[in-house]
Order: sequence, then structure tokens, then C-alpha cells
Amino acid sequence: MFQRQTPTPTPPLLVMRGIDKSFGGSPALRGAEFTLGRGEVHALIGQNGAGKSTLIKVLTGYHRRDAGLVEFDGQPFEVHSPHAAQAAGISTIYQEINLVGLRSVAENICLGREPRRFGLLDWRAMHAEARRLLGRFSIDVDVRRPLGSLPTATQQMVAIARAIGFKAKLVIMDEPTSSLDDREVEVLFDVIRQIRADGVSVVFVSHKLDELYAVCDRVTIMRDGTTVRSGPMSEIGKLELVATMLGRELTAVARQGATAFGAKAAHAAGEVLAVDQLAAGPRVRDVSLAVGAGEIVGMAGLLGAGRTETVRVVFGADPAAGGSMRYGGQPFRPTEPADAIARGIGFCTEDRKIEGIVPELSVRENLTLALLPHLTKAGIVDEAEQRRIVERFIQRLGVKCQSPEQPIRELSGGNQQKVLLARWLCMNPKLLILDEPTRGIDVGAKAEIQALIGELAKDGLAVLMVSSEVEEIIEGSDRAYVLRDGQTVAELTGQDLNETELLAAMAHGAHDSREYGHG
Amino acid sequence: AQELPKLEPKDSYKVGFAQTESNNPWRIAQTKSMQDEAQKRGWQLVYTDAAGSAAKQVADVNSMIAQGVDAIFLAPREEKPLIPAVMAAKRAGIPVILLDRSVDPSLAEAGRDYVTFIGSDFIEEGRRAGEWLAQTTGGKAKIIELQGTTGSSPANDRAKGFADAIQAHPEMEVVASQSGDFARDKGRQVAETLLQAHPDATAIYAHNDEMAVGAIAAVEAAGKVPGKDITIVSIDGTRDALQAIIDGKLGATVECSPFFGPVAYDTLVKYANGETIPPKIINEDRFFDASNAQELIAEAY
Amino acid sequence: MTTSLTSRTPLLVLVGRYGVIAALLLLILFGWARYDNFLGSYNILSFLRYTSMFALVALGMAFVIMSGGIDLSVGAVAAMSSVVAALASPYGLIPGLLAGAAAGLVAGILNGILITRLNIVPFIATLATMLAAGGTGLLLAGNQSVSVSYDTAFVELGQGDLLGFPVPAWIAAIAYVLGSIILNLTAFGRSVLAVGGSEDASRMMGLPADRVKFLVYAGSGLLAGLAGVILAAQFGAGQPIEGVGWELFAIAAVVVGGTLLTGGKGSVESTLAGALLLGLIFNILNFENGLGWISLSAYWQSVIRGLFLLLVVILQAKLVGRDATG
Amino acid sequence: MADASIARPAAPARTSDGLGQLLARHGALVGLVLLVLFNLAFTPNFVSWQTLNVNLTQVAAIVIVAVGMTLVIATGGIDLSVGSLMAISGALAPLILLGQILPMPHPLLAVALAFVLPVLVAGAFGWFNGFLITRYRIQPIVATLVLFIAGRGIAQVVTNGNLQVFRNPEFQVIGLGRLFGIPVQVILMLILVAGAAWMLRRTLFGRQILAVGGNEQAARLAGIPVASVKRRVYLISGLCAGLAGLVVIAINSASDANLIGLGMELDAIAAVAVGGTLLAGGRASITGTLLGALIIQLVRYTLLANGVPDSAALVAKAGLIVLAVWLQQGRKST
Ligand SMILES: Nc1ncnc2c1ncn2[C@@H]1O[C@H](COP(=O)(O)OP(=O)(O)OP(=O)(O)O)[C@@H](O)[C@H]1O
Ligand SMILES: Nc1ncnc2c1ncn2[C@@H]1O[C@H](COP(=O)(O)OP(=O)(O)OP(=O)(O)O)[C@@H](O)[C@H]1O
Ligand SMILES: [Mg+2]
Ligand SMILES: [Mg+2]
Repeated sequence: MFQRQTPTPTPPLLVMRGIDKSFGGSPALRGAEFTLGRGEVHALIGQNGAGKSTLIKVLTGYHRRDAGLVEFDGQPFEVHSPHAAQAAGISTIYQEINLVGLRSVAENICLGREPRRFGLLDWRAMHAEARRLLGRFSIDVDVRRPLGSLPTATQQMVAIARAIGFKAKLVIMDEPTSSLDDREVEVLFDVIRQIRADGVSVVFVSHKLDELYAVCDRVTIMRDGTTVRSGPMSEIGKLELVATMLGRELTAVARQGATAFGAKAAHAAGEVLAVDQLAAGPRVRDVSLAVGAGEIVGMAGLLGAGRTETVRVVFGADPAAGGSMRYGGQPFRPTEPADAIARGIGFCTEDRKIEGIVPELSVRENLTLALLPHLTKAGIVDEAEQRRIVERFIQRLGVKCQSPEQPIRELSGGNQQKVLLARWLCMNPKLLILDEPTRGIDVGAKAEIQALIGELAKDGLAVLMVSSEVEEIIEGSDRAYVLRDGQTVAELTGQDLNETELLAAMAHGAHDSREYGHG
Repeated sequence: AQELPKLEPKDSYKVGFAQTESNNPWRIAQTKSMQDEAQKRGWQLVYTDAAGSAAKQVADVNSMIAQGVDAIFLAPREEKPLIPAVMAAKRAGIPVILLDRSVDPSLAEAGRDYVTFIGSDFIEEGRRAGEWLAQTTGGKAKIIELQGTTGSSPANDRAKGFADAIQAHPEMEVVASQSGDFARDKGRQVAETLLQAHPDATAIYAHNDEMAVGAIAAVEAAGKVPGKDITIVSIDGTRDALQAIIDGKLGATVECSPFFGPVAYDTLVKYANGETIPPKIINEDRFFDASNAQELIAEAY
Repeated sequence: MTTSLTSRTPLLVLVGRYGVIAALLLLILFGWARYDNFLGSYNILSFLRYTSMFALVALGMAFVIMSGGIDLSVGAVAAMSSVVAALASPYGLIPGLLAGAAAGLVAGILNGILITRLNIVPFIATLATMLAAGGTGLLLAGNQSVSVSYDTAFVELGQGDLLGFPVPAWIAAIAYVLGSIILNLTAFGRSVLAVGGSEDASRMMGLPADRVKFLVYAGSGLLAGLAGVILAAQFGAGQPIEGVGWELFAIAAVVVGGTLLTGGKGSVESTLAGALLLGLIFNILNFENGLGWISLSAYWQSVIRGLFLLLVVILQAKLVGRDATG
Repeated sequence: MADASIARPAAPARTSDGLGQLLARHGALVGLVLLVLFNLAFTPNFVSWQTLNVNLTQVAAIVIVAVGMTLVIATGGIDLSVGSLMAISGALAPLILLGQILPMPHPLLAVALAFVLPVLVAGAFGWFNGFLITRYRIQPIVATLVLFIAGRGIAQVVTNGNLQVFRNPEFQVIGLGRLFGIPVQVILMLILVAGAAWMLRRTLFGRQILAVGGNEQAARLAGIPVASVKRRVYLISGLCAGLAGLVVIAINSASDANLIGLGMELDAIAAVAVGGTLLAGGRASITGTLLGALIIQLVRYTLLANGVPDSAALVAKAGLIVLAVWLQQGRKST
């Protein structure tokens, strides 16, 4: 399935071959390949969890690779710390903004390469340098201000300025635009074109496809930790790009068996949740949606579209800034997750590690974490009852673990995910919110979970499912909303809910799909 | 070496009292005595508390010098580190009188650097305790010694005096000697442990009454009878100790009087009047045992 | 990961930045108005001579805390170093100085290794070093203060004067000037703050976080060693049982100085102000006793110090708002 | 964030290696056994009920405090104020017994109050710690440092620093009494240990403690009231300290605000650390803490009984703590 390499004109700047990397047994990279020419802007794309960031972190020595070889600038390349990589001429903007909010803009830009006079810091030079770099982005801020006091977009620009600032041969940008608006993106592209002109190579990771066509010369597509295609940007159409990324042939839009969702549920009984013009934080600007009992509502969008934030607000984990919500007919404004849980809402978070499991605790305790108050009489947990429930759900979801007493951190990601799902199912909730329910999960487990979600809906459960996987949305959900830059840009039902429409809406916002307006 | 600072006679002085710490009954009684007596005479007293830090005590003395006191009563935390305080006062022309503990004689001398030392003779105390024990046990005893705070001069001297006393008696030996920090609780715990490790012990010598009282509890906890199976002797003369003597649990205790007020101020007056002051003024300390505890307990603190 | 400081009102910012210095001046004014000779040269000089030891320890602690850590061992290390210095003092001023400083440095390096190599949390690591240093000091000293040699110039380090100022004050002053330069004018200083601000981000930005932390603890040990040298020289004895509670004094001074306990933000100057401020409270209480009011003031001192710390910490928490959590 | 552990070069996955596992899990037990063996070999008259008795009565106070400390640390916090809180309750009890606060109509009422009030006061101060930590988001180390400094001062001011001597058999049962020949404070200690262990395993509160310590974000998203859990934990720590204070003064039939519980916080924390509770929170073992405390006590006993001076004891203690805590690292790096 591996495509032939179109030869790069000059000897390549960077060659990565057969890169393996696994985290605690679960592979993130399996023989990944990457070749980068000099003075070329190279798009690196793939689904969430495809391994892009890992590939980058392996290159910069943040992770040690398990196998494979790397050549940079003609030499074998062995670095064991981002420090060394930077010294070797690779400067990186990691996916999550990695700056120190308490320190000033100038310090963040110059950290690690501070200008000196007589061995001492030269603050004037440092500030001048910072202003100069930010100037290229036509940004004008007081560089002495603490970075944390600036809006996320500006912080992102600072991160980019920092990376450009190093006289680097290669600049890597992992999702640099996820928090930038169009104008800022344009500025960024100008800068990228400038440094390309100086012969600097750029690796550009993004989920926003049209951006890629705007700046990138070549593209490498990753899926499940391997490189599935690489070639000139111009040779690959957008839909083809997405298809390769998702590993599906567009020509055959026959969808049987691609996912394990059952037949579509009957039509929505009564409204469970209604969200109207919700605004929250920097990422959610204007989201409206509704979920009825017994239906699965999909929520599609590219990374950074604001889906996670939206559902966090619905669950009371983050405060809403504007708009209104109704739940079960009544006005609804939870201030703590506990409120939402008490009202019968469950929320499977996107980020298992940070927001899901309690690693040291056993499967049993993790599974019943939210249910515990109901299992308790006079403060004492009814363990018999607890065991019964745990056994039942381990059974029903086919969780693979030695025993319910096994610490959850020893389970595979997929089984961890099942336990977290069970954590909410055992509450038998009215509304279940799933954020990327099948991300980073092996195919088998994925199918089981999808099937389960289907059954649940049949039993009358309302499901709101955030997913970056197109099939999941199309085949899993009765209706789907598409978010883009924190706005609901489309609602797709019935015939409209097909791959073309969805991709179009995700890529360009409301396309020929029925405009979703409020009013 | 230049002469001692003079002090001209007045009927009221502003004097400083640099206390070491206030974390045990003896110290608190001493402070009270100094304060009460000053009040009685209508003198102004600048009181500082070094909270157990020799360094802070020096700083305290310096702040007294800064405040221009007429004289300083110093109860040195330790022998060596307080030398700078004594010298500073001398340079500032302020006479110093040492209370209850002295400073390193090789570095500062009574009559030259400070007026005099008023207090008990710790070595003597240890000796008297030792002799009493020798007498009551007929020169036969296996002794557990509960030492004071490691490094403090009373601990060192009381150990020395006691050792001198029992030297004459070949059948008296110290089987174990550990620090109980002059504190009741620590003394108790150490005594419990040592009694356990040395069941053959017949006597306990505690460097102060607080530890002795703790030791009594330990002996009883070990199922032995204090005063019968184990003879206990200590130093200070606190009310608790005298009560214990009356109860027959404590053998005897050598008085180490904390009531410094009167003698201290009298000495200062004498010095101001140009009388010659001896380099050492030793309180004649009493000796409490079954014979006199009952009648003297009223005076104890 | 990034912090939002927008909630701060300018006034609070000012208080946070200059509060200590203001408080210091107020306290001095108060003392000058209330007591005779409070600002007399004698009191000032002896105050500086004594407080410089604590100032040195606080400086090291400031860097440790700015890097997001904590060092409980400084007091015990200073005591141990004072013994070592006293033992070396017969060989002269320089040997005594170097020996004491080296002893402190070794303890600091031990902390650094425990924390960066064995990944032991700073609290436990430095607690262990505190016990070990205390014990070592007593062992070296044979359980009692070790007299320094008055034959050599060693005592000058504590009791001498230079251009009318106490030598310890000079040492502290130099240390603080260097400290300020290191923090504000060297890349290392910036790295310390960056690591304290976010260790993970610093690693991502290519900073050698472990090396930075190691150096910070080594430095704290070195300064504690210097304090120990002054302790020995100023009081003519190495004192194994001194230094009790110094670590708390230092932590308090740093906090009062407005340095964030979560690391990432701090100032050398206001740490000095904090140390002087806390020291001054003792001095003032002594003068207050001179007026013959408070009785067993040692007890009140702890209460007052505690309340003072509480006040400052709450104020700080309000300044930083939600970000005060680690 | 998730990468933090991976970024650390010195975080080996020692979870796999068997011996490390064993030591990490049962390090404390192994250590205790070795210590006992050593004593059997070298310490004179070690084998006797009295030895057991002495060590248990002496360790009781530490264990009682360490139980509360374990819960605090299980939530990822720390409590430096326990020693001072012991002093406060220890100073209050005699004042009540001797009717110096308010005249006592009935002696038994006095005894009852002397048991209850001081512990409650200590608990209140403990709750205050939790309040500072949750309301102002102050780091536990600093929040509890406040009372570490001020607490003892308060106790001293209340008593003017005077030693309070008292004789009151009813009250002193807690320190001197025996039930079936077992010292009351030892029984108390065992009850607390059993109770806390049971609470941690079987009750809602126990699970919430571990969840909060193990992953605060996840706990919140599972509907656990994080703040209130933390406050209750510090409250409990305060109550335990208060109780320990009473035990200490009862044994000595005297209360000395200057000395009660001096340095206890370090002993307790050390006991917890040695017992194998993660200082990062999330995994706690009460029985481990009991073992840890016994180890520290037995080390002290061993050194004393064999005439080793305090100085060496300190160094030994330090090495012990580092070793024990280092053994936990393997499990922590996941
Ligand atoms: N530190 C880590 N520990 C364990 N697993 C990890 C870690 N980092 C990444 N992974 C796993 O490796 C796989 C690839 O992750 P990676 O972040 O490279 O994906 P990605 O292509 O960058 O996705 P995204 O588009 O969401 O950034 C995922 O399954 C992820 O769960
Ligand atoms: N409040 C939050 N707490 C923790 N992580 C968050 C939070 N909000 C967003 N994230 C993370 O930031 C990334 C972007 O999330 P965002 O909600 O902006 O986009 P999204 O539509 O959820 O994209 P995706 O779900 O594909 O990541 C996600 O990986 C999400 O896990
Ligand atoms: Mg990524
Ligand atoms: Mg998301």
C-alpha cells in the first residue's frame, strides 16, 4: 500500500526510516517513514492518534525511538533531548502550547538563547529581538508583559516567533493554527513563505485541510502509526487526501461493516437536551444543538473545533459565558459536574489519562467511582452489590482484565475506555456524552464499543457523540452537527448525512448542506 | 586587658536580663524571681528570651547595649558562643554579671571581663548527689544516668561531679548514660528503654528533677518500686520532686535554686558602691531528702 | 499550563511588588519614633551582623523556591558547616572559610542528587539531609560547641569590620548582588524561573531542567555553608545545635518577599527585605521589652510571626488567584 | 502533562522487576523483620513482654498522629501543624481539669470535657488548615506552616509556658490505664488504625480520598466534592493530633506546652513515607504507616539500648527514610 516516493530535487534535509515507538506496549509508531527536502514546506497529516506528534517528539529527542534510523543534513542523527535537537538546528512548536505563562513574552521567545553582553543578559537586545520577531507577524505587544496575560492566539504566535527565532534549518509546527483566526493564519503563512525563501524547511501539521493547500509543497499522510502516502501536495485532491487519511476508498461509499453500529434507532422520543447559542472560553463561540431520547447525535469537526469545550460546559466542568441550555424541559446551568451527574448525565472524557482513570485504583473502584454514593448506606459501601454490578458490566462490555481488583493502569487503552464507559452506564443515565469514544483504541474494541452504543440508544438512552472519525459519525449517529471554530455550521440528517457533505462541512463550513441558522 | 567598667551608685537602675529559654519550670521560676525583685526595687528590667539559641542571645545582649542599660545579667546558653556578648558589653562600658552558667574561663575572666558569676556549682551538685547515693546504697549500685541536654554545661559538670564522687566506690558503676534533654517525657522514654536493656540496674541518677519524675513513671511502668527496687537521686528541688520524696519514690534531690533576684541585684549594688566582689558567688544550696522535704515543700517552685 | 494574570488589579500588583519594602520602612519608622537609640549606629550594625546569616540562607531558599522546590535542610547544614569551619579555623581564615562553605556545598549536592537522580520529592529528600547534617554536626563536634581559634584571623569573618561595616554584612551584600545578577542577568537565572513556572514546558523548550534544579540545591547548600562560617566566626564557636528553625525563617522570608511558592516568579531584592523585616520583628520586640510591657515574649513572638505569615500568604493567594495551586 | 513521566530520564519502569516489586510492596515489613532479628542478636534482654510494652506505649502517639497524616498525604497534601496542635490540646486539657477556664461543678464533667474539648479545638484548627488550602488554593506545606509556627505559641501563651502538673486517675486512663493488661493508648492506637484502614477500604469517604489524591481532575468529573473531602481530611488529622496530645500529657501527669509533640510532624511524615504511602497521593496504606512508625520507634530503641548517641541515630534515620521512599519510586513512575 506504500506509494512510490517522488524524488526530491536536492539531497533531502531529513530522512526517517522504519521508526517504531510504543508506549507501555501499545504501539504509536510502526515503521513510520518521513523524507523532507531542503527549503520545502511539508504537510504531515493523519487522524487523531495517527502518530504525527509522536513522530515529531521522536525526531526532537523528547521520546526515545524503539527502532529506526534518522538522518539529518546528511549525518546520522542521534539526539536525546529537545535541547540537543534545538542545538542541531531543529526548532519545534509542540501541539500543546509549551511556554511559561508567568514569564515575560521576551523571555519566552529568547529562553535558551538569550542575547548577552560581557556574559550577562542584554535585556535591551532581548526586547528588541522579541519586538523584531513579533513584528514579522505584525503583532505589537509589550514584550515585558507576562505571557499568561495574553490571549491564546497571541501566545500561539509567540510560540511560533520563538521557533522562527532560532536560526534553524528545520522548523516543525504541530497544529500551529488550531487557535488562530484566518487573518492570523494568513500572516503566519507569509512568514512561512519568507523563511522558505531563506532555504529553511518547514514541517506543518494541521487538521484544517485548505490551509495545507495554501502553503505546503509536499504532504505525508499517516494512519495508525505508519506512513500510508507521501507526495506533492498538488497531486492529491482534498477528498482523496481525507480518504487516504481515513483509509477508505471514496468511490465505494458502500458503508456496510465499516463500523459496528446497529441499524438506526427509531425517531427521537422527546427532547432531552437543548443547547442554544452557547458561548464559553476562547474556543466555543456559538453552538446550538438538541438531543432527543433514544437518538445518537453526532458532533463532528476538526481538532480545535471546540467540541470538547462544548460538552465540558454541558457537563458543568467549565463555566458557560453566554447562551442557554434546557435539560429535560427545564432551564439547565450546572456549576459542577456533580450537578449534571445528579440530573442523570454521564460524560466520557476525551483524555483518558488526564481526565478519566484514577491509575492507582482498581478496575472495580474506577468503574463505580461515580456510582459510589448510590452504593452507600450510612457512608459504608455495599461491596456485595458493588461486586455484582462490576461483574455484570465487565461481562457485558467484555472488559479484559485479570480481576476486578487489578489496578486500571495495567489495562490496555481500549479496556480502560470500556471501564470508563461502564462507569457511566452503571448509573443508567438519561444522557450520555461521549468525547472521542473510540480514539486510540484497537479495531476490535472499537467495534464492540460502537455496537454497545447502538444498543443503548435502542433502550432509550440519549447519546451525544463527539468524534473525529467520519464513519463513526455517519454510521453511528441519527443526526450530526458539524462544528467549526466554535460555531455550529451545519446539521446533517438522513440523506444529507453522508461522507461528502460531512467532509465539505468540516472543511469549508456550511457548504451546499442546509445552512443551520438560528432564527 | 583594660579594667572592668565602673557603675556609679543610683537608687534605681535600668538593667537587662538575657534569659536563655523559657521552656522549663526552672527557667520560668528564675525569670519570675528576676522580674519580681526588680519590681520590688522599682528598677527597670529589660528582659529578653533567646529561645534556646546562643546566637540570638548574643543579639539580645547587643540590643540591650543599644538601649543603654546600666548593667546586664546574663544567663549564658553555652560557655563559648556567649564570649562575644560579654566582650561587647565590656567595650560598651556596661558591667556584666553571669547567672547560673559561666563562660569559657580561658577566654573571659571574672573581675576583668565580667563582674562575677553567681550560681550553683554544678560539679558540686553532681558530687553531692553521688555521695548521697554511695551512702544510701552502701557503695554498691548499678546506675542509669539520665543526662541533660547534650553539650550544655550543667550536663557536662553534673556528670563530672557525680563521676568523681562514685570513683571512690569500686562497686558503683554507671551501666548506661543517655540524654533526656532535661525533659520529663524524653526522660521517661529513655529511662523505660534503659531499664529494659539493663534490668540489673539498682539506681538512677537524673541531671534534673523533671527527668527524675519521668524516670519514676518509667520505673513504675516496668513493674518495679521506685525508692525500693530502684533508688533515684536528682538535682533542682522542684515541688514535684519534693512531693516525690515525701511519697518515698525519689530518694533525694540537690537544690539548685532558681531564685536569683535578690542576690543578683544586691551584688550589683555592692559593686556600684565599690565593694570588692569575689569572682564566684555560689548559692549555698540545700539538700532535700526524707528528713526535710515535708517542711520545705512550701518554698519549692 | 499557561497562567492568566489578567484578574490582578494594579493596586494589588503594587502591594505584591513593593509591599515588603514599604512594610520594612514602616517598621523602621515605627521603631525610630518609639524607642531611643533604635537607629543608633550600634543597634544597626549589630543587627546587620546578626541578620546577615539568615539573609544568606534565605537567598538560597529563594532560588530553590523559585525553581518550584523547597529545602528543609538549610538550618542543620549551617550548623554542621559552623562545626567544620571551627575545626578548620586553626589553619587560618581562608581554610576555615573554604572548609565551611565546602561542607555546605556537599550537603547541597546530596540534595540535588536525591531529587534529580532518585526522583525523591524535595520535601522528603531535604528532610533526610536535615537529619543527616544535624547528626554529622554533633558527631564532628563531639556533642558540644567547638571553640574556634582566636590565634588566626578567622574570627574576623564574623566579628571584624570593613570600612565601618560588619564583615558578615559585606558577605551577605556581595551574595545578594551576585544573586540579583544571576537571577536577572544570566541565562541560568531565567532557566530557574522557567523550570519553576512549568518544568514540563521548560523541558519541551529544551532547557536542561534537571541540571538547573541540581545547581539550585547545590547553591542553597553553599549559602547555608557560608552562613555556618559566619555563625562560627561571629560567636567564636562551631555550634552543632544551632540553626533550629532557620529553614522556616528562610521560607517565611521568601514568602513575605512575594516569591511564588509554586515557583516561576520571585525577586532577590524583596527576599532580602523579607529577611530584614522578620529579623527586625525580633529586634523591635527586644526594644519593646525595654519599655517593660510584654512579659514572656518568646511565646508571643511565634504567634505574631505565624499571623504575619498567614496574612502575607493569603494576600499572595489573592494576587495569583486560581494559579496558586501547583 | 501525560508526558511528564516519560520526559523524566531517571524514571525506570522498575515495575516489571520482581525484587523491586516485592520491596516496593512489602519494603516496610521486610525492614521491620530485619530490625527485630538484629535486636534478637545484639540487644540485651530484648525478648520480654516489657520490651513490647515499652515500644508500643512509646509508639502509640506517633501512630495516632501518623494515621491522620496518612489520610492527608493520600489526598496529595501534607500537614506540618500536627505537633503544634498536640501542644494546644495538651495545654487545654489540664486547664479544664483544674477548672482554670471555667469552674467545674462536677469532677466527672470536667474529665469528660477535658477529653472532648481539646480534641475538638485541635480538630477545628485542622479544619482551618483545610480551609486555607481549598479556599485560597495555598500549598499545603505553607498553609500548615502557619499553625506550625503560631500553634505552639498559642499553647504557650494560654499556659504562660508553665508546666501544668495534675493528678486525675479518670483522665489519665488514656495514658496509664490498662485493659486486659494492654495499655489503653495502645488499644486506642489499634482501634484508630483498624478504623482508618477499614474506612479507607470500605467507605465512600475512603474511596473519595484516594480518588482525589490519585487524579483530582478525574475525581471532579466523576462528581466527587474535592474541596469538602480535603477539608474533612485535615479536620481528621487535627483530631488525631489532639488525641495524641492528650495521651502524652496523661502518661506524664503533666503538661508542658513547650515540649508536647515537638518535632512530631517529621516523625509522622517519616512513618507515612516509610510505610509506603505515595507522597504524591493516590495510594495509601494505614497498616504500612503502622509498620513505618514501628520501624522508626524500634530504630530509636535499638540505638538507645545499645548506647548509641543521638547524633548517630539522626544519620541512621535519614538513610532509612531515603531508602524506604526510593523503593516506592518504581511504582510511582506510571
Ligand atoms: N505520552 C504518551 N503515552 C502513552 N501513549 C501516548 C503518548 N503520546 C501519544 N500516545 C499514543 O500514541 C498514539 C499517537 O499519538 P499522537 O499524539 O502522535 O497522535 P497525533 O497524530 O499527534 O494525533 P493528534 O492529531 O490528536 O495530535 C496515540 O494512540 C496516543 O494515545
Ligand atoms: N478544558 C480542557 N481541559 C483539558 N483538555 C482540553 C480542554 N479543552 C480542550 N482540551 C483539549 O484540547 C484539544 C482541543 O480540544 P477542542 O475542544 O478545542 O477541539 P475538539 O473539537 O475537542 O477537537 P478534538 O476533540 O478533535 O480534540 C483536545 O485534545 C482536548 O482534549
Ligand atoms: Mg498531535
Ligand atoms: Mg476534543
